[in-house]
Formats: sequence, structure tokens, C-alpha cells
Amino acid sequence: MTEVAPLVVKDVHKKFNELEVLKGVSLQAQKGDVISLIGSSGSGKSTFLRCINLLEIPTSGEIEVHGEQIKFMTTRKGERKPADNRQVEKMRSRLSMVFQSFNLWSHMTVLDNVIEAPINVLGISKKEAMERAESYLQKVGIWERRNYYPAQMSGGQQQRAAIARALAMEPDVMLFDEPTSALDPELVGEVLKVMRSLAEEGRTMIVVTHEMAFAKDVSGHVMFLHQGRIEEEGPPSKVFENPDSERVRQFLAPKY
Amino acid sequence: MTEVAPLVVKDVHKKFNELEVLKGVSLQAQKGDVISLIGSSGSGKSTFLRCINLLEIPTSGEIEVHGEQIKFMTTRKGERKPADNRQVEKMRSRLSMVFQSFNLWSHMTVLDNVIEAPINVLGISKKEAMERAESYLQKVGIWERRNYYPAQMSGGQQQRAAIARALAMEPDVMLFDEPTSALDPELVGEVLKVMRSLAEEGRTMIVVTHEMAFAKDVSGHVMFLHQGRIEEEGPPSKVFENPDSERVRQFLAPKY
Amino acid sequence: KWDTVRIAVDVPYEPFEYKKPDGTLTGFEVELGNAACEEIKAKCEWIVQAWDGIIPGLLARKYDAIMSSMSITAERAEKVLFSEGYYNTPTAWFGKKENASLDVTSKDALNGKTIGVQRGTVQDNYATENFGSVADIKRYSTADDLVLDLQGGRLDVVVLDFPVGEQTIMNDDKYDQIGERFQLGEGIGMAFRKRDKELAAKFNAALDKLKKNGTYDTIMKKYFTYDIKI
Amino acid sequence: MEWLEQILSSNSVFKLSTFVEYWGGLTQTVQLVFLSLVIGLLLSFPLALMRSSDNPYLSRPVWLFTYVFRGTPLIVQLYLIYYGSSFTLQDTFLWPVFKEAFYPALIAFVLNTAAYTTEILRGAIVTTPRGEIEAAKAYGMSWWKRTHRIIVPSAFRRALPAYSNEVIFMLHASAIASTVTILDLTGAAYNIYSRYYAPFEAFIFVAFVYLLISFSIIYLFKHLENKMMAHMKPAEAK
Amino acid sequence: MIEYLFDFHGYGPSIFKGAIITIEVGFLSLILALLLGLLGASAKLSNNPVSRGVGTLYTTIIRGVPDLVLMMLIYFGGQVLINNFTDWLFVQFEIDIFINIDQFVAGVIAIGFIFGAYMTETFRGAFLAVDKGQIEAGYAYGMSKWQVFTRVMFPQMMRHALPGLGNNWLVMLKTTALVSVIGLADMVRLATEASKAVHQPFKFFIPVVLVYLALTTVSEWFIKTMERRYSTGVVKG
Ligand SMILES: Nc1ncnc2c1ncn2[C@@H]1O[C@H](COP(=O)(O)OP(=O)(O)OP(=O)(O)O)[C@@H](O)[C@H]1O
Ligand SMILES: Nc1ncnc2c1ncn2[C@@H]1O[C@H](COP(=O)(O)OP(=O)(O)OP(=O)(O)O)[C@@H](O)[C@H]1O
Ligand SMILES: [Mg+2]
Ligand SMILES: [Mg+2]
Repeated sequence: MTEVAPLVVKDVHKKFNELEVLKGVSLQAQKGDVISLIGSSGSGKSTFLRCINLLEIPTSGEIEVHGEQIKFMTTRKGERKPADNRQVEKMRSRLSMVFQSFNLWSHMTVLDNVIEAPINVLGISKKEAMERAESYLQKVGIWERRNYYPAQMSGGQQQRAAIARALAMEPDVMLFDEPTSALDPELVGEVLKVMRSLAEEGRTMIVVTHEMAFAKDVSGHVMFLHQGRIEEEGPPSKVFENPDSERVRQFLAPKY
Repeated sequence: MTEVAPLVVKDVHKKFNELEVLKGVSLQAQKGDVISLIGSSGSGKSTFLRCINLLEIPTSGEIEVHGEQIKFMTTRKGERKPADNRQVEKMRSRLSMVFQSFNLWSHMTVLDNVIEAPINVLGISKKEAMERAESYLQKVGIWERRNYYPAQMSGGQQQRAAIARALAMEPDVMLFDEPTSALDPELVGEVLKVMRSLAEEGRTMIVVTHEMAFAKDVSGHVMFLHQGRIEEEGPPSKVFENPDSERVRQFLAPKY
Repeated sequence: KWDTVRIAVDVPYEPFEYKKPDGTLTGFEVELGNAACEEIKAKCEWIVQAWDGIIPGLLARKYDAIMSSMSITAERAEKVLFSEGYYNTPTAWFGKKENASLDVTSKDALNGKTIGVQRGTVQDNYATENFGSVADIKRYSTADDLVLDLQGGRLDVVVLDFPVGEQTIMNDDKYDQIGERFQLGEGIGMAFRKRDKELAAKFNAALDKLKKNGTYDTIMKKYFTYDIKI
Repeated sequence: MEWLEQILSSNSVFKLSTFVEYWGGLTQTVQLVFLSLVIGLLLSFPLALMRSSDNPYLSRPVWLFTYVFRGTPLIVQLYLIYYGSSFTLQDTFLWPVFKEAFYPALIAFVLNTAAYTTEILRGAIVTTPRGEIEAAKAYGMSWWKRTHRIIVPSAFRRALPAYSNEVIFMLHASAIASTVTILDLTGAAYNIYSRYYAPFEAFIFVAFVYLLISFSIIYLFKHLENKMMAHMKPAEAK
Repeated sequence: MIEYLFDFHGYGPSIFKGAIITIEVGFLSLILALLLGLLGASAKLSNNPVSRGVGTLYTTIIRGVPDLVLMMLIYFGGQVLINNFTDWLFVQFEIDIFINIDQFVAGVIAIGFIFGAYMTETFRGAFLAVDKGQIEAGYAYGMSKWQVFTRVMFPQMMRHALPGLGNNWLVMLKTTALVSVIGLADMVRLATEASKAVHQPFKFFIPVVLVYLALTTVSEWFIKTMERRYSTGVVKG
């Protein structure tokens, strides 16, 4: 492939004090790739996503966005931190994230939540931001709730607002942390449809998900995380139908 | 049946200002019943659960716990409120709730979260509360994380802590608001197993869920909520296999 | 009935009333007051009270009299009952030595000057009445603040109770008295509640007697080189 | 109107001339307090951000500033600046400004209220929900953007009740301006008090005026709170 | 220089005594103010319109009237009221008594009462900042209002309240100087007297400021300890 990969993560480790949560995870995503991250609770999926856009600073390991490697430095106290904040901000504005716990800005209405970053980070006009907001809020079906505050909305509505907020950034790479956890099956279908269309537009997506159907049908690559390590990865056909690992087999076995 | 029903809800309405979110919902649960509430996002499922234990005061309608009807009064401003706080507290200690957003007490460790209410509301000894906590935290698989604060745990771990907290009350009626939303399929199976065993012990459960498999396999009664009304209800065989309502059919149609 | 008389005083106002470092009260008025109490065969109890609350305290019966260099004015007389005046100190103008030739009785000479006074004193009334229209009058709650502003260059001249000025200004040789000393007002009196006419009368008689029998002069000589008796 | 005339004639304190004096005092008080608060608030935003920074070179000096100005009485600060300036600046070009009591008083008040407001804001800034800051970071907002778009607006809302206290403290504290010859409301009251020796009339009247100002402030804050705290209330039907 | 600064001309002990008064009044009023503040905040946040009204009235009136005036009103006004009563007793029954309001008690009550209103606002703001879900979880398990308050609201609210409480306390410490108008000699009053006596207006500012700074230091340390204590479970971002 001649194009540079939009996202390359190399051998990321993360420790919280003594607890090593990530023990060397790597990932390479090409343009248009949809990568699913699956694995049991506490295996480090969210932490890995948070390391990618540096909300957690990896204890070691490298991150490259569009071929540009994030520069780190070590403080006198021996902590690792990004050397260049500009670089990090630029990188983050091209990766956008949907949080597991939504993290909507509670003092803003849904609409303000959605137009905030496009206007203030991407610098697009208010008018354009409103158009984007309308289109994405329509897409996730909460345009009529645009003037509500997060605390006044149901769980599913909040999650959809969070997704619309991320979409409105129209980023190259999207990081989703369980984007459908609060949604009913019908909406899950809707949201996955939106994500599939994004993939078709050529956007790269890294999706932490418990929806095995999604991992199987939409993503081109599945990674199974177990206790901070990649236990198994490959195309869904391989991981789901013919896994090498006993752990994966057990995880995927139907439960009821 | 000669026994009084542990929970009867009659014609509950709820308005937020002008917005009517519940438009008359009733429910009758016998000992050992497992009732699933399904429906699309924003249809009022959480609001209905919250009305049952009076976190929201229903605009009209009655609630009976073990045959005892909750007494309401009307304030001079015309607002409805419970007449007897003691009664409400007593009632609540027999119904326990797992919140959609967990609501773990952020200033307490997981263990403290779990022993708090049994000690301070039920008045059991600390020793006994610790034993209960151990057994339930083991059951949901986070006993080793007992000394963590909520903010230090993964989404799934928090959700399991919230479930353990509710279980430790050993209540007659349990209200679950999407208790498995943050869990991976394997854990979903585990938690549902726990819930099934509770049902067998004779506890009554009202479960808001997006897990159709659970609704189908575990519950004895399914209610489909749509725009604040019960669109369809009955045994799962009826609702899932042969629904009267077009809306339900559409909701249940497989999406991908 | 008047076995003990509680008298309020705001300290320090040297040399009329002040505390020694060990906390005991002394000064001209304190000694005079003690002598008067002896005359009327009562025990004097001195109560230190900040000026702002001194009349409200009297009216609320926290004490029975005020003896704290309070000038007798018609306005105050509406609230309290004054004794006869028992002293009056001269008033004087003070300022920088180079201003010594200023004619402090002339409106023209003081035109545009900044004059400092102590708020609510007879000097305040005097300056306001005579020069209020041409000069800028600044009022201070304590003489010390006023002197600091004189030294700091914010004031041109000040008009003060002479003993106070003598104590606080004249010890710096860059400053001097300007013009002549003169008398203002009806002097200083003790203040009582209006209904306690009997007590006021007792003190009037006692003070009168002290003036006549020489005790007053003895005390006065301890503190002053000039006559303040009225 | 007869009753008014009656009150005015039966009373030595409430004459036209005293009202003129009170009015002058009112304008002084309002000017002084308003300017101090506005400037102090503007200063306190950067200071609070520095104070809540992890960098000790930023946070320590601000800590020292708030420590000293919250730790010492305002009257001492006022005296030091007022009299201090007269002994140090007398021969400089600044003197014409400092000679007027208004400006030293303004400086003292500004620094004092800035110190207190800084601490209030800092408290609110450090309690901003972590997830909301992370969301801002995740969308590529620079430090400055997330500070002034997310952290400060959210913090300021939480700080409002404590800040309303500070505003009222400042209003009451401004009364000491009268000790350095400023004819503010209290100064006017003192003058009238010492002239007529009618403490209750003179002071109760200004108390009443202060009360009116405070009521306006409290009302204003209530209004502001209703507007800014909308996200904590149930929605209006749309 | 040092000798000059610390030459107290024999007024040291008197100022020390004043400092004790300042601390005593400050401390006792603080306790009163905190209690009134909690009470006031709960009243203002309650659903009961009567207690809400009383709470609002309290904070509005007290914060509205200048402290000095309130102090005089409570002390002298209170005394006049009592006197009117004893006068009436004298006229009616020839009982001649004088009931004196104690300065210390009056000072503590007045200052505690005044700052209770400010504490009310601070606590109210802090209560509002606590996540509603946390409180609901408490109610949902059948905790009584009191239990939810002590076990959930209070520990979480304190984190938000501490900066405001710290400010109020520091302002209050200095407001104790007001007690001099009701004839109680606090540190500031005694230092002013001493300064006038030695004709050096700023002389005794230094010990006064040092005492205040010492108290501020202790307070800051205490507040910091409390902040740490009430930040359990907070993960820094
Ligand atoms: N405090 C409030 N003020 C105004 N509207 C509210 C409030 N709380 C909830 N609503 C509205 O009530 C409706 C029902 O909300 P509810 O949380 O009960 O939905 P739900 O069925 O639980 O949905 P989900 O599956 O997404 O959690 C929503 O449209 C929501 O916007
Ligand atoms: N701030 C923290 N301090 C200490 N431990 C932490 C912290 N954050 C996360 N952890 C631990 O790191 C582990 C991985 O957490 P993470 O959130 O990445 O899990 P996850 O795979 O996303 O799980 P889930 O599917 O439940 O969301 C967990 O065991 C958690 O307890
Ligand atoms: Mg996670
Ligand atoms: Mg819900």
C-alpha cells in the first residue's frame, strides 16, 4: 500500500501504579479499516483507546498518526509526557472519540455539545456547524431533543448525542468505546448502519464493542484483548469461526 | 393466588412540565415473577422504574408494595408528594435498584458501596454485611477489586459493583435498569445466571433490558413500552413470536 | 441609689485618658472623674468603650455616664443630658513651617487648600462653616490618620484641638502651629441619660466644688502647662 | 406627601442637604465596589488558572498572593497602600493619581477581592468532572480552548453562590474606605452622625441603602443562577 | 530593625490577651455559623415552601444589612428591648432589675448569626454541585433523608464547599474586630489603643498581622487536610 497508515500503535504498555493493565498492544489501521476490539470486562480495552489519543500516557510504546510519530519526553520526576502539546492537539482533532460514559458537557444543550468542537477546534463557521449538527442529530434520531441538557435525557439519547458529537468532527479516525451499550436493538441497528456508511466513506474506525454481530459483520479485523495482551487477532472469519486460543473459544461460546 | 402481590402499579402517569413521558402504565408482579420491560430509547422505561420507587413522583397513579399502598398528598402548590416519608423509606429498602448509569458512591470503595446500605438501612452487623459483600462480589467476579474506587474501574466492573450493591440488600423486589449494558457477552451470561438464580429463590424482578435473549428466556412476562404506553404485553412466546402490534414486530426484526 | 457609677471612656486620648502599658487607666479626665466620685461618695467603675457605640451604650444602660472628652453640642444634647462644661482646650491650626505665614482667618488665603479635621469635632464644624465653601475639607476618624496624611502630603493645613496637635504634630520640627490659638464651643461635658437628672446634678455640684477647692488645679497642673478650666 | 413633609420637618437628620450627601456617598460606593469587583474578577480568572496548575512556578506565587491578601485584614492593606504610597510616590509622576484617596482604595480593594475570588474559582475549577475535561481533550481542544470553553464556564456556574458572598463581602467591606477620607455611603453617614449625633437615624438610613444595594445584588445573582443552572432542572416542553 | 519591630513598649501581654479574645470569638462563632449554614442550606433546598421562605429571608436580610449595624442592633437594640421590659416591670411592680447582655455572648451570637447566612450560600452551592445520581442511589436503598445527608451528600459536598468555607472563615476572623463597638476589646482594638499610646500608628499592625497570618497558616493547613480527606475516590485527570 502506498498511502501512509492513518494510525499505527506500537507495543503500548500502561501501568497504574504497580498494576500493569496493558502489556504490549500494537495495532495498524489503514484508511477505511474497521477494527473491532473485543474482550472481557477489565481486559484493558478502554485503557487502550484512551492511550491512543493520549488521555492516558502510555508507560511505553509509540503512536503514529498519518506517519507522524508522537514525541514524548521524560520529566525530571521520571514521568513520561508528550513533548509537544500542539502536536497532540492536532492529532486529537483528527481522531475523535465516543466515550463509554458519554461525557457530554453537562452545562451545554445537546446542540451546543455538537457544534462546540467543530467551531472551536476545526474553526468552521457557526452556520456550517449547525448544518452538520442537524444532519448528524437527525441521523441518530435526536434532532427534536437538541435543546435538552444531558441530564434531561434518557441513557440511549445521551449515547446518541455523544455519537453525533464525535461524527460532527468528521475525523479521519474514529475511536468508539462501546457506542451502542445503552441502545435498544433497533437503535443498535441504526447506529451500526451509520458506522458502516462512515467506513464506506473511507473513515478508519477502532471500535470497542460487545456486539459480536457487529464485530463479525462490519469490521475487517478483530482483536481479542485478554489481560492486557492481544490473545488473538485476524479477520472475523478466523477469530470467530476458527480461533486458536482456548480463551477466545470460551468467550464466544453461547451462554443461554 | 392467596399471597398478596409484592408489587402492584396502577395507571402511572408522569409529566416533566408539559411533556408527558408516561401515559398510564400498570403492572402487577407476583412473588418470583420476572418481568422484562423492553422498548425503544426514550420510551419511558427508566422513568417508569424510577416512578416505582418514587425517585420520580408519578403525576398520577398508585403503587402498592406487599398490599400496602403508598400514600400521597397534594401540596398547596398542587404538587403531588408522598405523605409519609417513613413509609417510602421502608418500601424502598424492600425494593432495590440497579441504575442505568450505575451511580456508585464515588467517595467510597466498592466494598464500602456494598456494605453501606445493609448496615445503615437494614441494620445488620458489619460482620454479616461483609460476608454478604464477599459472597455477592465473588458472584459478579470483582472481589479482588473491592478496595478500588469507582473511578478506578472499567465500565463493566462498575456495573457489576452496582449489581452486587443491589443484591446485598437481599430485597423482595429488584429493579434493574439495563443491568448488562456495559458487559461483554460472557459476563452478560454470568450476570443473567445470577439473576435467574435469584428468580428461583423467589425474588421478584423488574428488568429493563435490551437483551432480547434474556427477555425471551428468563422472564415470564414481557412488556413493550412505546411512547409512554404499553404497546404490547404477555408471555415472551406471545410477544416475541406472535405480536399483535406492528410497532413491536418492527422493533424485533433483525437488523444486520 | 448611686453607690457605684459606671463611666464610659474611649481610650487613648492623651493626656485626657489613656491606658498605661499594664492596663490601668489614667489621664486628666480619669483623675478628675475619680475625684468627683469621691465627692459624691460613689464608687467609680470605668468602662472602656469604642466611640462609635458610646452613646448607644449609654442609652442602653450599659453604663451611666460618659466622660470622654465629649464636646457639648446642641445636636448631642437632644440625645443626652450634659453636665456643665468642665474644661475647654484651645484650638489651633497646624501645617508645614513654610506655611507659617498663612492667614488662617481669611477665606482668600485658604481658597483651594485641603484642610484636615477630626470628624465630628467642634473644629470640624468651625472649618466647615467658615471655609467649607472655598476649601476641600477632609475628615478623619482619628487624629493619627490625619497627621499621617499631613506628613504624607495630602493635606495643606489641619485644625485641631491644641493639646492633640501639640502631642502629635509639633514634635516633628518641620511642622508648626499657624496663627493664634483660640477657643471654640461650649467646652467638654459629661453625658448622662436624660432621665438621670439627679445624677447629673450631683456631678455638677461635685465638679463645681473641685474647681473651687483647688483639686481641679492640682490635677490640671500634672498634665497641662496652660489653663483649660471653664 | 404631607407625611413626608412631617417626617422631614420633625427630624433634624433628614434634610435636603443630608440627602445630597447620601447621594454623593451612594455614587462613590457604587463606583468603588463596581470597579473593584469587575477588575478583581477579571484578574482572578488567570490567577485561578495559575493557582490550579500543576506547575509550581505558576501556582506558588499565586498561592502566596492569595495567602497574604486573604490572611491580613483589608484595613491593613488599605492603610499600607494609602499611606505607603504617600511616603514613596510623593515625588513621582504617579502622585497626582495616588493623591486622590480613590485610587489607593481601589487598588487595595481590587487586590483583596481578586485574592478571595481566585480561591473560589480555583475550588470550582479543580472539581470539574474529569470526564468532561477528557472529552474536551479528546476533540483536540487546546489548553486554552478547553479552559475557556468548558472548564471555566462549568466552574463559574458552580462558583456562583460562593461568589455572590464575595460580592456582598466587598460591598460591606467597602465601608472602610471612609477611614481614608473617601465620602462613600458610610463616610456620609459618619459625617451626618457626628454632626447631629443621631446614630440610629444616620446609620439605620445607610443600612437601609446598603440593604437595597444588597437586595439588588442578591436578586441579580438569583436571576443569573436561574439562567446558568438551567442544566440542573427539568426541561421546558419544546 | 528586628528589635524595633518587636519592641512592644510593654503592650505585648495586652495584645496577646486580645488575640485570645479574637480566637475565642472567631472559633465559637465559626461553630455557630457552620451549624446555621447547614441548617439554612437544607432549608433553602427543601421542598417545603415555608422553610425555603425562612431560609431565603434569613440570608437576604442578614447579608443585606452591614455587619456593624447588625452588631449594634443585636447588642444595643437587644438591650433596649430588655430594658423596656425591666422598666415596665419597675413601673408595674416596682421590681428594679437590670439584665445585662454579655458582650462576649452577644459578639459570638451576632457574628455567628451573620456568617451563618454566608455559610448557607456556600453550602447550598456545594450541595447543588453533587451529582444527583449519587443522592438518588442513597434514596433508592431506603436511606432516610438524614442518612443520605450524612453518608452521601455531606462527604461529597464538602469537596465543593471547602474553598468557599475557607474564604468565609478568613473574612470572619477579621470581622471579629467588630466586637470592639460593643465594648469587647479584641486584638485589633487593643493594638490600635497601644499604637495611639506610643504615637506610632503602624507599630502594632505588625503583631496583629502576624497573628492573623499564623491563624491563616493553620487554617490553610487544616483546609488542605480536609480537602484531601474529602477527595477520596477522585482520580485526577
Ligand atoms: N428530567 C427530565 N426533564 C425532561 N425530560 C426528561 C427528564 N428525564 C427524562 N426525560 C425525557 O423522558 C423520556 C423518557 O426517558 P427515559 O429515561 O425513561 O427513557 P428510557 O426508556 O429509559 O430510554 P433509554 O433506553 O434510552 O434509557 C425521554 O424522552 C427523556 O428525554
Ligand atoms: N485510574 C485507574 N487506576 C487504577 N486502575 C485502573 C484505573 N483505570 C482503570 N484501571 C484498571 O484497569 C483495568 C482495565 O480497565 P479498562 O477500563 O481498560 O477495561 P475495559 O476492557 O474497558 O473493560 P469494560 O469492558 O468493563 O469497560 C481494570 O481492571 C481497571 O480496574
Ligand atoms: Mg471499558
Ligand atoms: Mg433508560
